[in-house]
Amino acid sequence: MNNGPKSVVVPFPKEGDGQGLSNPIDRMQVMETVRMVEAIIFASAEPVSERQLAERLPVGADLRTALEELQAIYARRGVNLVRIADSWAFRTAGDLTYVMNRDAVQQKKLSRAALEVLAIIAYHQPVTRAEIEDIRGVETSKGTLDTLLETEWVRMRGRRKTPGRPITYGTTEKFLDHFGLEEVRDLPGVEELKGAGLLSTRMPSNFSIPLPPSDPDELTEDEDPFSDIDLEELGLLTPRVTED
Amino acid sequence: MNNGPKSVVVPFPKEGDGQGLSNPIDRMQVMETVRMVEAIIFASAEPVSERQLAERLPVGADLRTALEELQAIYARRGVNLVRIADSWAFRTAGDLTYVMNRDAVQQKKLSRAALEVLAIIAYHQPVTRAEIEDIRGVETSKGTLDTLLETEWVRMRGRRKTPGRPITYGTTEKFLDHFGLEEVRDLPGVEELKGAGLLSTRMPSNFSIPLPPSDPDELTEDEDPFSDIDLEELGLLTPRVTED
Amino acid sequence: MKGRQLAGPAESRPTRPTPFERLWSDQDDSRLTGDPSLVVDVAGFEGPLDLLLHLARGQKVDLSRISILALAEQYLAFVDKARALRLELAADYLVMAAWLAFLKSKLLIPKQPGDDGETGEELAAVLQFRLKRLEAMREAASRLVNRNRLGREVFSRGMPELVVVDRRNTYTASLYDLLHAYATQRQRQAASNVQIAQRSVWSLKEARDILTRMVGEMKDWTALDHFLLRYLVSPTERVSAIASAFAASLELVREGQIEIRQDKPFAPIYMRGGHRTDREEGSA
Repeated sequence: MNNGPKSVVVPFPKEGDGQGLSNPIDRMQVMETVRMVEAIIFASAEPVSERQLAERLPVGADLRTALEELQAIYARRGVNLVRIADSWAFRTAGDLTYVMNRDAVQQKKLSRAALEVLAIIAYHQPVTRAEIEDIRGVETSKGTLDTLLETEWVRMRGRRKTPGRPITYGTTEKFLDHFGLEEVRDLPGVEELKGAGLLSTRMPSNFSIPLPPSDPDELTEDEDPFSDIDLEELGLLTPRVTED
Repeated sequence: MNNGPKSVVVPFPKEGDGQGLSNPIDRMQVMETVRMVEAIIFASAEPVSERQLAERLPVGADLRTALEELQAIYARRGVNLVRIADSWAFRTAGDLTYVMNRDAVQQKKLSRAALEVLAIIAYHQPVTRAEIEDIRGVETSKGTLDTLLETEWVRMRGRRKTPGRPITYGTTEKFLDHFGLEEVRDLPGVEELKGAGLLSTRMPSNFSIPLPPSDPDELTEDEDPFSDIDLEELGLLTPRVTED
Repeated sequence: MKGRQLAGPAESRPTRPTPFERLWSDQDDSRLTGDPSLVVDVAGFEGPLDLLLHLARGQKVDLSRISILALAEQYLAFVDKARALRLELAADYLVMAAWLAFLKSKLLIPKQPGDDGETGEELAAVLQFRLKRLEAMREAASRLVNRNRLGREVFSRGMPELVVVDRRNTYTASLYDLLHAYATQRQRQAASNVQIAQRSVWSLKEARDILTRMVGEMKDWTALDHFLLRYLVSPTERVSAIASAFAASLELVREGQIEIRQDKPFAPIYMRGGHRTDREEGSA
């Protein structure tokens, strides 16, 4: 998303001059569609889907052009037109936070665990609960997924087509809206993480194997040599038959 | 306020040109104030008074000029800035209300009882009213079932082949559509409900939930299809269009 | 991200003081002191991997250059200390201890001829991968919450004039609402005969989960029960644990998730992950 540079004022664009529509009648029609789209989206606090918009416009109206036009008009304004998946909404500009924070409503704070699970679901979706647990190395406590489902940032997407058909989780449009993302692909750093193989369930074959220490036979400071008992306990000697 | 004649398009004003501010620095400051005022009014849950606006703006900001400018910018738009007594708010342009009012339906939330019954129908279908009551332990009002039928998420399937031939209920395609399910079997099972924290992990061992049928459209062995007389009595046939 | 106010493995009871606090130096917020005797507050961790990640950061090098062996030993030392203090560690921590003990043995013993399994280095790489992945997710989470968020930094229309709705849906309800309603009422009805779960035996499911988690990591024959028993089970639970683990392993074999092997009656049972490639039977 483009939050715009802080406090730099750029003159508002001159509303679609030179958009290549030389015919003044066409131009007027586009501008009238722009007004309608503007009115509908502005009236709603929730994002309005393109399908809903199309249903409300006169037959033959060019929704796509109108949306582009409108987004350009509002690009440097105090209010911006943002896309959220297939929907559109007006949101206050990101650089005006300091005048706006008085409006901030106290929100339920997510626990560290819930946040971590949310990130895993967002970056790895569709993801099963078992996969989440594998990544975190710990059982997901009761209530964590529950809380996320309740925020409606996370939803059950469907079932994985593997034995047992486990349920898969993913994020919602509300998630995108809340975090100011157009789509899941815009998650911060997602490309780098994918490139580094860190979004896969199994270790990718090209993942670098650590270099052995320079002298592997030398014990480090915090190591003690093994005693025979250690070796036995570690199962390095064949297990004893008699138990203690 | 000037709403202009219906459907006549007038080009948007060129945003405060010739307002007598020749100094570009002043001009930039005014435009930044305009952005702030725009965002504050947009986000406010009620009309914002000039005093409230002044309080939130940086010291020295020229509120009056900013408001005039903003009003001019929005004068011919799909949304107008209007003054109500001493306060300011955005409103849909008067000539566009027809776009808005068309099928502006009041969206209703399902009651808890309705949700409970709907959930039971989804999991236990085909299920009769008596069976629903047995599971819930409370009587289900006629109104609740009527509401569910009105949502078109629930339908009457047929009649159970038992004394009294009670009506069986099931879910519809629209149900799947609304809740983002591919099939009824995608509803989570006991373990998955537990995993998501929706069900206590300490349920009695004999606790189970049914696996919904793979093809909910097909009648089960103990169901009869509706007869013509049934259909008529249940009002499922709209005033008889004598066919055959 | 802000401090770790939540209890780790048992986060459902965040406020209850846990016995782990005895491992906790009362110095302020830092959970790990410079003291090599390892003073850690487990209650602040989200499981063993999180603890490992924290220990790894203590080595003050990039994760790709970390000494996995030193890390394993630090962890095992911690577990031993907890056990010496007779503290109850959650099963997850013990499973990790068992696995690290196994890893340590692989790293220290030169590869035997005929051992076609992974080398200690390969296993270490797996652990490293998991640590990196967890760290990446943690960073992603913090980048996510630090974005401009709706209702905090960015706002929607405060005075909406209408709800644009689908003509087709006059009613709203989410899948969550639906499932919540279902689970709540079924639970209410079942409430009369809820039993308190007993933890003195390993359930089949528990054993299964633990085995899946461990075996998933290794591809060569391993006498896992040896490590499991050492770290996971008190003498009184031994029989039950062996029985459950064995039953669970049979189930996993049937599903093709693992393979098991026993050379002669009463000999140790070896297991390995079942997603076999073109590998032949091991000739140990």
